Amino acid sequence: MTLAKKDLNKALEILSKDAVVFAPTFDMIEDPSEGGQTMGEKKFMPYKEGMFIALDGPNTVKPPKDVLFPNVEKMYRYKTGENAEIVEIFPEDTKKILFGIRPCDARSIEAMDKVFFTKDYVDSYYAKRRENVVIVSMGCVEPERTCFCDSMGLDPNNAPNADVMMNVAKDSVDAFILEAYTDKGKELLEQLKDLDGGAGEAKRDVKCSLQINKDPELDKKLAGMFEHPIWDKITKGCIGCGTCTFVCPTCYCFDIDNENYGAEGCKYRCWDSCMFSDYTRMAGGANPRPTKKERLRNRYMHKLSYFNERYGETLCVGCGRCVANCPSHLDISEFIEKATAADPNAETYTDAPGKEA
Amino acid sequence: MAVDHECSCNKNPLVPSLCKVIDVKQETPDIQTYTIQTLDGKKPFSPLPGQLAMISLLGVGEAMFSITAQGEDYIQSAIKRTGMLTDEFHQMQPGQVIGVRGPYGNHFPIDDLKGKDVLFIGGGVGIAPVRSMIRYAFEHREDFGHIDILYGARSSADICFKQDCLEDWPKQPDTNVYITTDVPSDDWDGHVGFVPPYIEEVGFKPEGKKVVLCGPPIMIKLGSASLLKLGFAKEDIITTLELRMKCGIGKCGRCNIGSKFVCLDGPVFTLSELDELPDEK
Amino acid sequence: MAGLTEAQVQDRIREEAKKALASGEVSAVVGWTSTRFEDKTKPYFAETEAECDLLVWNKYCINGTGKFALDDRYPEKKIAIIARGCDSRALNRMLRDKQLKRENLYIIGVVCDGKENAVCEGCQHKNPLTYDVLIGEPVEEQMNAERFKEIEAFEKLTPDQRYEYWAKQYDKCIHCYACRNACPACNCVECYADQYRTGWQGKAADREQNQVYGLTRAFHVGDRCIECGECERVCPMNLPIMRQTKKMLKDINDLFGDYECGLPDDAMPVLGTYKLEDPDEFM
Amino acid sequence: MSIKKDDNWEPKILAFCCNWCTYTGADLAGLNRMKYPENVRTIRVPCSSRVNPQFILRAFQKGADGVLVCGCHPGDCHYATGNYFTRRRFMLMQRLLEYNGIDPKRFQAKWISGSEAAKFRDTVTEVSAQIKALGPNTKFVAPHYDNALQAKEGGAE
Repeated sequence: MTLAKKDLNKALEILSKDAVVFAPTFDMIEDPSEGGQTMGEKKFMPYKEGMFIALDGPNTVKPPKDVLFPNVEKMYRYKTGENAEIVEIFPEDTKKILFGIRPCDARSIEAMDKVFFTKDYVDSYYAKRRENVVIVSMGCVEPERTCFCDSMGLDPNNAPNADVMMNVAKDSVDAFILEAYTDKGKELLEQLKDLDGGAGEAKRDVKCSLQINKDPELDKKLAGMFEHPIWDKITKGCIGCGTCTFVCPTCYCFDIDNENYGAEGCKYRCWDSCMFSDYTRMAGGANPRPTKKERLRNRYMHKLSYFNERYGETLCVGCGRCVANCPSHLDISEFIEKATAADPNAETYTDAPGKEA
Repeated sequence: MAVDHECSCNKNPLVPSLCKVIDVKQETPDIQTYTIQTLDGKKPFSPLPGQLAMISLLGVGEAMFSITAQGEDYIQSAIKRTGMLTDEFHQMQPGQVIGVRGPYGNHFPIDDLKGKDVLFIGGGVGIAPVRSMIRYAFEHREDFGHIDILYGARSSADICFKQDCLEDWPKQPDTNVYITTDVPSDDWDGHVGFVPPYIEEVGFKPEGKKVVLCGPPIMIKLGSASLLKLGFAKEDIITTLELRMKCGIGKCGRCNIGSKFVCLDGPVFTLSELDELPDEK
Repeated sequence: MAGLTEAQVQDRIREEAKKALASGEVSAVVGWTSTRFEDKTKPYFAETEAECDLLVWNKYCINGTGKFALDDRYPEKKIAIIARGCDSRALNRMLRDKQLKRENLYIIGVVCDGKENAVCEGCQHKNPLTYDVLIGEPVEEQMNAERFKEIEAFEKLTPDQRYEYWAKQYDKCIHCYACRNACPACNCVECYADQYRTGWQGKAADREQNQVYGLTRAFHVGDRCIECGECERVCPMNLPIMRQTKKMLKDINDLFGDYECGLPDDAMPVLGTYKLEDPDEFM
Repeated sequence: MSIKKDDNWEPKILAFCCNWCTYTGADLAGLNRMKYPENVRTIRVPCSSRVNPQFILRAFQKGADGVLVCGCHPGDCHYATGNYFTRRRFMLMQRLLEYNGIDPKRFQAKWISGSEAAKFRDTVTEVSAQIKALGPNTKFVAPHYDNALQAKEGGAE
């Protein structure tokens, strides 16, 4: 179906009647000392009447993963002492529409599905949220300079696992072409049929701005490079914060902790970062990953090699968020190129040209 | 050593069920064994030897422990005091209500061990997971060949499961028990010295024998070196690992070694399996 | 700018870096190198002579280099740091806090001309304050008359406006600790926030825990802040972190006299000392 | 947002009292049967400089409506100089909290010696009245998890 750009808010209005619609927008914060509002970050927020929807431009700072896998998820509450009890807390049972997520973020949900649904155990919280979510993916309009998803095997114009795929129309920049991929998607388009402007062709010719040279077998190559000297070199500039993991759409690691209120309390899980010292430190102080070198190595290996071995796909979707937000301007795409070029059996490693040992 | 886990689609695997501690036994100054039952006096679940349980003290925290023994209506876990959480565990009295979920992880390869001689080696509280297999072997004594048990503790006071190690196990048929302590003491007339040299000193024969080994990381490292020196093959040395775990179901990410998760694909690995994995233990 | 051009400074940096490595006393030179983006550089450890030629100097060299001296607290060899004014103050901060030994450092000072970084506009120390070798002619320092302008404007709001503002800002925080890891005053061997089993800092990134973190950090570094602006620069969620620490500095200036950190003197941090004649409001 | 004023509402006030002076002063007040508001909860600390700024923040989060830190008069510290550090620390803390929207009356520090039972009574009475006038504290209060759950409903953020 064709949806005119001017009807976008109308469409979301209709959709938000029976669902919470998360759409990319800019968060505003009151700062009266600087004369009014300051523009906050671009992020996915529940649709409110008249909300500005930013489908083009740069991607959101935080990925939409927190709709499925919230930063803090209450798991169960408990009472201690004499009247000990455990009461499970279920995620809210409301329909949610993820509107306008990019193909890279859609792919990240596919990866999270694998983690939380397969390998013997199903994660109840994720499953509960997932079944209520409809994905409306928007093909990239103007990729950022840090985007390299097509080098990671994705198509910035198409998200095969979306329920509805949306692209700019081929013949008009003021219209979108929507196509349902699933039954959930068909249902959604049915709701919008009054706004349908007829059939049309989608513009699907966007290419990523960053084309990187990646070894198609990089996962296997890296598996043999655990002790490679490249790790010493590339991890030196890291400051060991958790930015890359929290802005990453596919980072799914979590921690479980509790909060007490007297004799009652609540167990929650929250995002955790493999870049923190606490992540692997055991009682008594031993830590298998004591410095940033081991931690960053584990992160890159997880994204580019371990996950392939376990689930058969690369965990990095090339969204470029970590590249854009790293305080030290470290760049996973640069690492991919360096690792592709490196001699896996080298004894030493240097960045200097022509000096590869 | 993969294992099929029960499908838990119908139950939330991250929520524990309430159980109570019916008995607390002080094994050594810093190790206690807890006997755990459901609130209505049943066995929480039936683990295979080597499997793990996530035990939580509500309001304090939870951690993964090996299940050291089980009976008709209970499971047992031995916990060493090493940090804040285990300090709190050591305050527990019989009757304490705790949360338990599990069993998690794979188990010792019982079928591979059947019909073979088995050498069990434990160091410190590392005897706890090994004990689950030892007990299984003694309960099914006819399935196994000759059994050797070598256990090392810091001192005579630190010998865990004294009744088993010093009284019961040596009386079992076709069984030799070797106990060593790191330091001598007046009340100890047994062997004194570390586990790895003791392995070589006894000079176990590798033919037809499998080894189950657990202890502190350094003991596993040096102990397996000693075993390799004696001619044991890496496939025949089975060990069980410990890393920080949170979820127990292979989701939360932290207990990975390479692409394997200790809580799901482990904790039991053979040395040859570990060789395939990155050196990050 | 008078004196050396950007390219000349870059050549001098490479030259000094090579000299330092050639001396055999230095294990690595920490500076900046280019990235695939023209307007971004990244911190870089040059460990061989050839790698020294990858060091760059341009207006995008905005990352602090000082904090990397803490990566190895017990180094076998010295570490050379290419230090702008703020980096030298960062090193002074860590030296003053007894986290570093001067003899483990080789400081290549570079007179800075201000970078593409908002905080550089108010910079009061473009010349490195501590160095072993200096590149460039020292420039005349400008005092920043508007050092606390933003704070004064914010103080004028009503308490509720201020609370709402901060609460919304802390809602954004994702607990990545980038501000802490980039901050030269955050040099504790182990941060209280990493000792989460003690209960000081919960792990959840909700408003409550973020407020604890934000205010604790502000108070802890407030009297030792060198105003390098790294915390704000690295924050992926763009929290105005300096607005808290600068408030502390402003009050310190008001209450206890002129005060600036990271200078090469032995002055104790304000909260680590006292004077008998301090003002007293608690009678 | 407004809070309905409940006339029977009594503030919760947390007082950190130095063992060597104010705590004795409070004791003396009790011995002398002096009457002071019972809404003050006292925590004995070895020195007023033992009070970490985080204690104050946590107190507000866990539901205190006001926090009072009491120590020896400058010059009288049992450990010679502890309260000089207290003085600097809490002058700054008070300002930082005010900057973050907390009324400075909600967090106060006072010097009260072991013999000043009457001063203890007067201080506590005054602080209690001030905070009662301000009403319940709503800032920095951690929501109970039930509320937290509801607030989170609606998804991201």
